[in-house]
Amino acid sequence: MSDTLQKEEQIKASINAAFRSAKVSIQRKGRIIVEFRGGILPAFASYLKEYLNFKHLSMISGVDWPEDNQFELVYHLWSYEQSIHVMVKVRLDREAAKTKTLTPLWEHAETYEREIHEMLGVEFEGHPNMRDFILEDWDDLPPMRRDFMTREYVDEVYEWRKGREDAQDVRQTIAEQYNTEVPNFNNEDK
Amino acid sequence: MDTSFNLWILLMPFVGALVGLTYMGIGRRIIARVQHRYGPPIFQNIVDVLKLYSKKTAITHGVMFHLAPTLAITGTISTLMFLPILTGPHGIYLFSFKGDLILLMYIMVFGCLAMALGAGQSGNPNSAIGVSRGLSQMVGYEAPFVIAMVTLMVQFNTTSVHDIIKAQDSFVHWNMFQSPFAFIAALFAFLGFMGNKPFDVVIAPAEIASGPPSEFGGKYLALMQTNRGMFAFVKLVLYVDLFMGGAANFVSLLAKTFFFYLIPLFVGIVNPRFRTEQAITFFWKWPTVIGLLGFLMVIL
Amino acid sequence: MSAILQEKETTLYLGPQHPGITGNMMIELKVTGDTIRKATTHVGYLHRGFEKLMEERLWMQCFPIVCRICVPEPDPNEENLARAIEELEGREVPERAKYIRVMMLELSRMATYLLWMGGQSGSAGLYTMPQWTVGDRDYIIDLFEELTGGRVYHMYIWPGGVRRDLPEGFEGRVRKVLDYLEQRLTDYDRLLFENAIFLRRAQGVGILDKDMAMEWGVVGPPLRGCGIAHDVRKDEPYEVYDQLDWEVITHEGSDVYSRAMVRRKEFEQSISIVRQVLDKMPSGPVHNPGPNPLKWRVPAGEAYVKTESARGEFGYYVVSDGSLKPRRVHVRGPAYVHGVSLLERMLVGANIADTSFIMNSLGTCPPEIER
Amino acid sequence: MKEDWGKEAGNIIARWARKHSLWVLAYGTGCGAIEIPPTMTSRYDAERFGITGMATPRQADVLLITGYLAVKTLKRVIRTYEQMQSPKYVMGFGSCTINGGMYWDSYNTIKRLDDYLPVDIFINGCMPRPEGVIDGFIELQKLIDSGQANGWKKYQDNLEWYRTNQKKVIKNWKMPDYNW
Repeated sequence: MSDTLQKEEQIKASINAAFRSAKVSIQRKGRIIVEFRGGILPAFASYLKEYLNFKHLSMISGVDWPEDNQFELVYHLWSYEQSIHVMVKVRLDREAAKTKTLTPLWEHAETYEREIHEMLGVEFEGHPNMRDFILEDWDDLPPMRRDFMTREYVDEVYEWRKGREDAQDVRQTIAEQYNTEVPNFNNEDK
Repeated sequence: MDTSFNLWILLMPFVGALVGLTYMGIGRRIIARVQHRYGPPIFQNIVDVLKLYSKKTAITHGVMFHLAPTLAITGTISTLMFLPILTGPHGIYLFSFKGDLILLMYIMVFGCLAMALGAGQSGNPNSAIGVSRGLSQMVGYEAPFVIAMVTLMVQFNTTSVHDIIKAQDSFVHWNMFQSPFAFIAALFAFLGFMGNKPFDVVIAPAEIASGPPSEFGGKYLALMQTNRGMFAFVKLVLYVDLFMGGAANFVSLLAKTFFFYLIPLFVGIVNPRFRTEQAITFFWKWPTVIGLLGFLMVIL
Repeated sequence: MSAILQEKETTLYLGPQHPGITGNMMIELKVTGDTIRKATTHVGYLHRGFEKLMEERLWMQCFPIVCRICVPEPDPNEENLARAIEELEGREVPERAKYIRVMMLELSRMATYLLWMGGQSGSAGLYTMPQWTVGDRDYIIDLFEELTGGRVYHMYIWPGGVRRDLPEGFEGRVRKVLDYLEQRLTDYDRLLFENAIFLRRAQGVGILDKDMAMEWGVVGPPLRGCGIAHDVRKDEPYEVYDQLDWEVITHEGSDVYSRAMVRRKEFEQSISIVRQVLDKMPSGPVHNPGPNPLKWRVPAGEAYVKTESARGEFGYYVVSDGSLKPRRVHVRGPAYVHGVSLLERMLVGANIADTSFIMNSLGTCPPEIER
Repeated sequence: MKEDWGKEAGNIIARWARKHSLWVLAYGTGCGAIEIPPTMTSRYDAERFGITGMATPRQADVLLITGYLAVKTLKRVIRTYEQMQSPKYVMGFGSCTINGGMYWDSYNTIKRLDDYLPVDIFINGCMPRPEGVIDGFIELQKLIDSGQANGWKKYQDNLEWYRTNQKKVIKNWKMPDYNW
């Protein structure tokens, strides 16, 4: 077991040596989780990118933890040479969610940050282009927050077709609308 | 001015449009067979045009936009009027006269220019780009076409289509075989004329929606489709007159024109389209060189 | 006329309703003459809020949802979610199920490549090719239908294995389809991959710099088209890919043509992989059942899994808090980078005629960008 | 009397032509778009019935709503629909257009298409098979033949109602006004 996780242990040791505030744990072969509390994120990311060869930014996920009143941003990095995936977790305060952008390091981080900004409402300082990404004219809570209730929003904004909520046959409603008979879908009477 | 002459003048545009549209329908069917399917009915294009005439049309983009399809179809009909359709004892010459080849070369462009003006006014950028592409490509294929025409004029020392037809009195004297270089040059120009692949940059759907006609719908499009069918017929008859010695009756006319219709069709089935500048380079390279070669041979 | 247009800058909106766009998205182009000066992508026309919906669903109910994330190629999504749950639960998968999964993934890769061949040649105006390939794709779809009951969405791979065993004589029918497709490849070669005009249009167009490809997180055939041999199936082998005999295919050139050749060769390779799978497939159970789906709690934890789809790496980040429903499922589609930021960059300086050509060669798929 | 006869004959021809030449707008609005290529290509070959794809809304007759509509797409679809020339037909494709389908609680998709556009025919299923699509087209042809496919008239007559519904979900209503 120990020799198969050799590369992971090495990376853990070098991260621990350089950044004290990072808590590194090895999840399994090829997966490292770094909990990064405090300090400057871009510096840490550029350390991973330049010194440890984590060249590939797979994605940035945002997870909402309302019970801790925090957002968690997870930066997924991949190293082609060592075949290791690192998840860098950063916790942000839910009320004033703000962090530094990583666009100087990875230009395509722009899209991920735009999406997180839109879906969770996290501010990215120094982001070059924070326009609407997916939603258009959205004025409610950012939809990926846990306290945004999609059922309630739907009830409020959209009209249900009769039949969805009272288990009525939808074909009946359509037939009534067109003044036709309900088509028979059984093949028994043939 | 007898009655049959008047009758033909009235009938010819309709015959032309019907024949052209039916050819397109047959073409769609042939393409479908190559693509492993049945394809639409042969008269599908005529049904399409009928439907388009029956549509309500409410698009406004300015005067030129309204006039363009009408002008285009006028241009095509006038081209048709100067073209000898049938030769021989029961010939249909319509208004053809001495020197009509030069006139034909001139008024054939008229319809395209009217379309360009109308599409330019539609305000759709796709149309504008399509028009500029069309005009650029026209510059490309006009070169070999004009060279081929001049070669024929010099060769027979005439500018009358009728005289050229008369000179090709038998099968071996067809210009196809008599001046093959001019024929090849004109054939390449024909591929460009017909706007089939690989030279369909003008209406390239994946690039610029449907090009110049993007904004034309309903009755406008119906006129344009009629025009397209008729214009295809005009071009086919012109080529048959120039290179296959015309036709003495309708059966041979249909056979010969259909032969010419098949050439761009088969090229188009198996080829993707060129980019505009690639198309122009292509036209200016081989067809033009071959055409010039033929011209030199005629002069020397 | 063209001289006038050369100087004026026009704004051209490609999409959302445009036949050249792969799916429902929009590219706003600033154009002078035929050259693109600036490109801006607008996405979000297909946003359904899948990730939100999954937070509202039981774990089992997530499977019908994930397969709809990438419409042309649903199987890698199911595979990803199933593997993520297996990793969280520590559930074993029977050996036979692993082989069947590989077969499904490779068949779906072939189906996607056939669809892509149609799209790529259709964007260049060669309409015979889509008719052939999409027609031939239906043979694979028929196999899917027989096995899973669905033409497009299968919901076949689930945690602990696959939903049902192969029916009687299925193996023979798969082999028959493979033989047919292999023989059809010569036709495709003659029509598209060796067509002089296609070569002229594709070579030297849409150049993606090698360093840029690494830097920008490009995955899949576009990356291998730059001559860089990276494939999730080799880098981090899942299921039984490490027991099969195959090589990562690369092609030098970094242009549309090299990407096309990578895909074409991978199509051939997929045929060979499926054949190996059929040869080696052991017998045994295909499913390791779990608890009652209505009371199914996945242990708290998180997992990042990835699968090589036809367009590149599909990554799923799944977080569970030990309840009946997922805490968070975040999807990283291969087109996420290709379709937005990279496309914006690559279109600058290109000819308008090549826009949809380049888009197709990158494999842009809007539904997985916005989910 | 004679005039009526001529008009009637014209109507019959027009209906016949409309029925046999349905040009579908090439607009894949949702995931159902994946079943359109098989429908149009060699296996199912919808061109046999005169059904072809068209590149621009000005030239198209049928607007095929392939599946769910996100609100952002709805805005574009309405605009596209209003650019089409009458008579025009709308086809709801898949269960999501009927009642929201499996996106019934999604915050970003509409649940009933016929609140926003006059739908002439629905095809159910998720997603409908190509045979189902072709069957839907044949039903549409029957409706056209019997003169029942007049959603475009309904839209013109009840424009107010449709506009109210549309403006309820589309928050920023900035669209040019069209005259038909």
